[in-house]
Amino acid sequence: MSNLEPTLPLEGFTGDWPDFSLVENFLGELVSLAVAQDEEIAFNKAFKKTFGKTPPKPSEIIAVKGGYAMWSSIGQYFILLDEPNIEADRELASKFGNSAYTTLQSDGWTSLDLKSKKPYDILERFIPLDLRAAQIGFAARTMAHHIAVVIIKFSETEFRLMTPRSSAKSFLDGLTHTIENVIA
Amino acid sequence: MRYSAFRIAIEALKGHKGWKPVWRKPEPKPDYDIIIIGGGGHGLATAHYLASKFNQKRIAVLEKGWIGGGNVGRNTTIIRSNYLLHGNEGFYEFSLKLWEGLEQDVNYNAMVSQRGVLNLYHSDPQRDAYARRGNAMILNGADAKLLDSAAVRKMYPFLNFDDARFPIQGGLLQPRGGTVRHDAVAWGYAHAADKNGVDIIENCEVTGFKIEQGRCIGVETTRGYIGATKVGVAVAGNSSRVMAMAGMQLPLESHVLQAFVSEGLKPLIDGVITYGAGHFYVSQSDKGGLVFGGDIDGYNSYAQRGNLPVIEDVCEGGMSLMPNIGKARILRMWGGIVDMSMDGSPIIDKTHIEGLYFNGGWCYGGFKATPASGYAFAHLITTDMPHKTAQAYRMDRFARGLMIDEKGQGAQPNLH
Amino acid sequence: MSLIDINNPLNFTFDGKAHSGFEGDTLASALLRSGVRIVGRSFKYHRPRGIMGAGAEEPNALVEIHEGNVCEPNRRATTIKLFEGLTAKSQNHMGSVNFDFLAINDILHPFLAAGFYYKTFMWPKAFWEKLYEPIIRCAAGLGKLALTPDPDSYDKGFLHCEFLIIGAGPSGLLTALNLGRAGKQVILVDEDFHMGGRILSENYEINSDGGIKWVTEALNELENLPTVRLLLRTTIYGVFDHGIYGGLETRTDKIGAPGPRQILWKINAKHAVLAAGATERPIAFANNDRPGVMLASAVRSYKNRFGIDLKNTALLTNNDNGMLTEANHIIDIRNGHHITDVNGRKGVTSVTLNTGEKLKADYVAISGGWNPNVHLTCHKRARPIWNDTLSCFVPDGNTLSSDMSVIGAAKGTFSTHGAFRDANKVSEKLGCKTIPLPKTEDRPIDVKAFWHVKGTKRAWVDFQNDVTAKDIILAHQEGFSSVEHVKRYTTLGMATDQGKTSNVVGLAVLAEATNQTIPQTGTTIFRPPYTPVPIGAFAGSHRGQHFKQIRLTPSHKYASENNATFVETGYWKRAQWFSRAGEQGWRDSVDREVIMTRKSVGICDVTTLGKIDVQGRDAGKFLNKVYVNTFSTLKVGKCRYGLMLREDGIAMDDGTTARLSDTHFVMTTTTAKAGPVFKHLEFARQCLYPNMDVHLISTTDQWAQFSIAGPNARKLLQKIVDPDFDISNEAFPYMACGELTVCGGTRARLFRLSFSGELAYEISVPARYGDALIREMMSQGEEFDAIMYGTEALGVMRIEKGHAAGNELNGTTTATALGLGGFVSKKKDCIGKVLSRREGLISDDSMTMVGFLPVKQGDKLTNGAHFISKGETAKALNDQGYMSSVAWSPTLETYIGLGFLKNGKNRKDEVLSAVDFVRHNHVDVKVVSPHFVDPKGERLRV
Amino acid sequence: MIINHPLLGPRDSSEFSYLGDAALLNRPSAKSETATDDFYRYQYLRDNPPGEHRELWYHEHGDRSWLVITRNMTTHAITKVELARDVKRAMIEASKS
Repeated sequence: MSNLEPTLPLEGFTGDWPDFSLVENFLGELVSLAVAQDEEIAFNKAFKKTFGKTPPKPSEIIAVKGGYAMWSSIGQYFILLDEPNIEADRELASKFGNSAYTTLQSDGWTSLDLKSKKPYDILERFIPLDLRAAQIGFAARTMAHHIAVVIIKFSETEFRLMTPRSSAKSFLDGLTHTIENVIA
Repeated sequence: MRYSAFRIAIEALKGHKGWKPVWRKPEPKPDYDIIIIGGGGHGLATAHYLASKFNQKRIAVLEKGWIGGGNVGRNTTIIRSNYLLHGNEGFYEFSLKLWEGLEQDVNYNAMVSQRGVLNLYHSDPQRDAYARRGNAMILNGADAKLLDSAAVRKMYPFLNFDDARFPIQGGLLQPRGGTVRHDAVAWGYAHAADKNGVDIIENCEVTGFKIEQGRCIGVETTRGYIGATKVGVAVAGNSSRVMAMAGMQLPLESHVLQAFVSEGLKPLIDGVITYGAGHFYVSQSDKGGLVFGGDIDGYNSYAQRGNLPVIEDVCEGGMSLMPNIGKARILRMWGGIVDMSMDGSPIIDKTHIEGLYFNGGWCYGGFKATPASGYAFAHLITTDMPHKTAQAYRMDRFARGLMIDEKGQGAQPNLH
Repeated sequence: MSLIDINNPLNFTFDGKAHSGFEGDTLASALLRSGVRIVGRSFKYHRPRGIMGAGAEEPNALVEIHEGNVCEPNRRATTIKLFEGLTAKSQNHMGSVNFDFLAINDILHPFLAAGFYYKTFMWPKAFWEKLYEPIIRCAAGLGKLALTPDPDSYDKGFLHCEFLIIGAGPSGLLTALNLGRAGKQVILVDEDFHMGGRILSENYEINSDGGIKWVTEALNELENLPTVRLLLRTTIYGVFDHGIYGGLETRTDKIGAPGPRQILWKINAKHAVLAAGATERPIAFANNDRPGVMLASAVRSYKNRFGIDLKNTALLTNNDNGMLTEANHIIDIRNGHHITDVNGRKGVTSVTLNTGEKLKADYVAISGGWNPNVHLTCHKRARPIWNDTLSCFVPDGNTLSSDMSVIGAAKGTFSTHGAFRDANKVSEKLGCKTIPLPKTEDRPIDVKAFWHVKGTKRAWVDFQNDVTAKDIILAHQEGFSSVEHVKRYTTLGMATDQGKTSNVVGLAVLAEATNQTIPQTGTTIFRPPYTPVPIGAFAGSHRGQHFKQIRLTPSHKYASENNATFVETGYWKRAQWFSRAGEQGWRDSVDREVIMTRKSVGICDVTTLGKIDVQGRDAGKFLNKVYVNTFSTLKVGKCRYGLMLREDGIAMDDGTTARLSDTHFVMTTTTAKAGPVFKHLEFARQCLYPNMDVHLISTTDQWAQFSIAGPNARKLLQKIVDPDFDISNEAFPYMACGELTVCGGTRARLFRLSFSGELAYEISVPARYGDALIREMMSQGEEFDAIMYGTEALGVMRIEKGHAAGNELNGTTTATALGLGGFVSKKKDCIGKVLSRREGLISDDSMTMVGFLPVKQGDKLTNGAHFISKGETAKALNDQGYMSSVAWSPTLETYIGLGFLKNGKNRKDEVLSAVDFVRHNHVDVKVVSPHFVDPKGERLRV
Repeated sequence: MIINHPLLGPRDSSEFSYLGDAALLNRPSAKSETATDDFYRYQYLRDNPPGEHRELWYHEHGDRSWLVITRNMTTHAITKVELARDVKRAMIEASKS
């Protein structure tokens, strides 16, 4: 076992405000899966076998065996795994054989979970997309306060915001500033 | 009619009954020696210098709308000669020298005001790049000073020195840079050209070139055919559209550049300040409005209007540089269409069609170039040789690999 | 029934004097109630000015509110909701507002006609800047801006709806009810702090009851409709492409209130209903700018909404709507009467009529007809058209795009019944059932066009900027006959009210002067913003430290604990150097870092370098296209330096790319170009070679990466890398790479690369272990005196080694100029290859990178100096090149420089002058090889 | 501006960055005898029409796709949005037949 201690980008931030809670969660692992050219059939088969589902459609995140799968760009998916496993990319690579290329992405992102009965009061001041109209299971990459963000709608009260690790502090500053402005 | 304080006093006592039009409204003649297409700053300046310095006669300026309605009337009024590359710097310094004598030359007060142009730097590499530029300016006979942060603070103590994401380390100052009352430049050149017999014909849109055996012999217009021995085109913003009528494809894209004016405020900023860590530059007009701008919108456009992302970007830059301007309100915003060239520098050259000359590609910097552009274009049209300060502005420089790329961004106009 | 709560008095001060008003007042209504007549001075002549309007059109009543760093200039008193403790001041005067010394301008007015300044101040030449302009500038502007940072907070937000209804007067409210009941997603906005529009200011009945009752009921219902959102005090200031509406919501004008002062909303609406009402316009006649001259509609607002009776009023009207105003004297233009002069320098005392009659009056209410508020249709590129019957510009249905409907007074429907009818019509068009039309007045406006009473005295058109009818006529006389010329020459419509009351009158005066109809003369086009918007609101929270994001490296915390000074590198903060006790300045620290690294071992965080995963069967082939050199032949387990060109043949970026497997490459880019290179690669992948099997993903943030350099680098690494992995020189030679584990099983990648010229490696671990790894390495390195070095030492070592970096890859240099021409593969095409062979880029005279040493030992070199051949004058013609990088080399104990020199490769040992005017540093330099340290590259291979 | 992404639906243009004329998809062959001139035209000359314009945008802050957008340069009206990859593939197919 490694004698190096892992650290979370925001050192495990938690924030509680009346009506809102924001928690930096432990992500598990995040692996990107790129479909090899002309290997869609084999890929879909392997995907079904590995995750028990067909791959998600654009703007979609679905629950799969072991976590979630999210469409991230054309021919590319983000797999969010519940359990830590730093070999996840290699293991997935072996399951998909020649049909996909994997890249470990867990450390590139910071993940914040927003829970609230009225999340849109915050989100309409932060995220440019129409999240009220979005379906449950909506996932998209956009910008908030000029910083990249993946926004995921798990339910009408639970959202996840993922943002690049290096700028996570600035992102959190922006988000908490918004929350405080809304509460005021 | 000659303008002076004395004349104003006389007219005031006579109830201003004696003032004559600043320029005549002549009917087009059947033909001219020289036709300049475009009654903007550059076109009118060209006509003025053709008539006054190059002894040309029978000149007309054709304008599709009202004169000065293009970019000379829609810019942020800055003049400066603080370029890095010799292909540019000599030309812009020539321009600045012409600005310095403009009002006496045209007998019209365009309020040339040399209050200093300061470009801020925020990092060592930026400082060194400005040192290289300042030295290039001086090698070309211009003036430049490299200031440290203390010197900048002395000039503008209200800038953000204490809470800046990108702290101000200093600036490159050109004391001779400044501002000019932009509309008055068009009117002044029109006034002077008109006095020398130039026909300024408004509401006369060129709809085609008459080209016979490789030679341009006149233009079709909304007011009929007009013959010409030589035709000069100075229609920046619409260059591609006009030159397409002569069958030419240009190394240009049209882009929209927005500018902003705030409500009138008591004097705050004396000179021109350009932020080095964001897209924002600002000066204050003699009426008190903050005149400011930033980056182009970034996509091809012929619409004289811009969109929100750039407005926000400019104001973010403004607030981060001058955190006291939060409550200054934007009164007007507008967009001008600029010719963005492939290397960010202009073109003043002959075309492959005999008798047809082209002047364009001024990017967002055409205003300050107005006098030299007119002068160099007049020189080219008269002598068929480029003016010594405009020798780099050739059409074939892209094919030959002789780009004049100040920003080093390559053939992508929206990055210049 | 007014909307004033007399049980809720509010104290405020104006020009230092205490006053009180009531909840529901605006500052203007409270001032009127307090009997204040002069509230400011005009821009040019400094004439006394009173309140003229009751809303956003107000040209006169501009005040500063608050003081010190929260001072806000140029606020319209008519749109400030009164609150307890408000302090307000009049502006634009020298002395007090009642005795303004600059009123001398009014006496001098014959000399200050439109455009006078263009004709004088030219002699002597120097006097413009030295004398005239300073005087003009001194008098410029209106209110004062604070010199200290704006302490208020501004927020932004994003809203999405099917229907945006702009204006909550009768037509807007009814439309909202119709659409809201049908369950449509509706946002209803109004700039006022009370919805209801003109209903609040008039006294007609709706459904046989007071209009305000109907408004109250409508609002009650709307507030309870689940799909309707109401935004009060929200101005739609602009319409942008594709249905984006800019809204500015003012939450508070109070100081120290929690939360944002204003919110800038970006509203995406599929359809907009413009119900923005209309603005009454004045008539130009002599001295019509006296305090007490008001718009008739404003007089009614103050009476009906605010409960203020403006006693002894004379009404001048050209239409029936104006007749609604209660007045002591009615002067109806339609009967041939009009006012020829207004008397009373500091406030109306009487008016003189064309009959010669003189009527005593304290107020003059003017109604010159109404201008529909077509502004937002203009933002959508529609051109308003002239309606002769209504005597105003109305929106043109033909040029307005189909995603905006205009109803009510904004369309020229001036009766309340008509407004309701418009609302129902548009609701039906939008697919909703409608409620029965409320019963109310349906009076025709019956207007007779009348603009200007001709005479010898000045008649104001633009009140704030002091543009009179005479000025417009003079402009025409001087040839400024296009509307745009008139505006620019006279400043008509350029004031803070943006010509809301003046543009159409000005156009009409011009039309009279030119003997043309109004439509022949021109139209008035409105550009955003509808009313001025604070710069702070557009900036939102992006100011100060939050202007742009901050990116932190994995070792940031460790570096902060170890006295690092940080430097901005793009958005990154990188350690620039690490100071230690006893060091006198940054140079000491940097020299130590260089010396210690070259002597033993140093570690630098290089995470900021862009990292891109390039995978696929065609990854090698793909890299051949984007790099000048060949990568398809690179062996697994090896790295290669790569140079990338733009398509125009200029160097774009460089870096090393490692091959981890047959189908897997890891590319590094420079820190600055990580984003642009990724975009460029995606362009090549999707737009040029879409059939290649190649996949890209950025892993910059995924891997924490450190450079370990110096003769003891391997020894240190051997303590970190798990023993299963052999990293000896034989097993892991220069340019090797591999995946391995460190510190007891942590996954890692190791690359044997050198930027410093020393034996060096780059090691990367998943970023979660970055902090732990740097601590572990520094602790394991203690026995070697391992140090961390920052970007300065990194820079010094790369200059010593002669590596080109950002200063050299400046977007204008070719591979040849950088001395990297040999890398360009002759066997294959790549992006940029063809155009890199143009004559101007390969001529003998083109610039080449060389090294420079001072001729005189100890002379300081400066970056940005230009080179002049010895004996030549320093001028542009003789310029031979420039210095691009300079460092003090602690290794060689001299300044060293890299730079570009014309025909540099053939000028070795030549002595040149390096001239640096802006730093006053001219030194003689000798041209040398750019490789100052270990030119043969022996040290990095040991 | 709003760009109606073919896969993701309407997105604000601030998520995208602009490159230029879609003719940039048409990279010339380096093997041709006129390669230098072909590349000069490809890299530098633009039609820049006042009306409809096919142009390349990159969804930089979204899914990283390159799009070919048909947009009127005078009104900014967007009439078509395609994936650049598909457009280029079709061009390659067409050049084969």
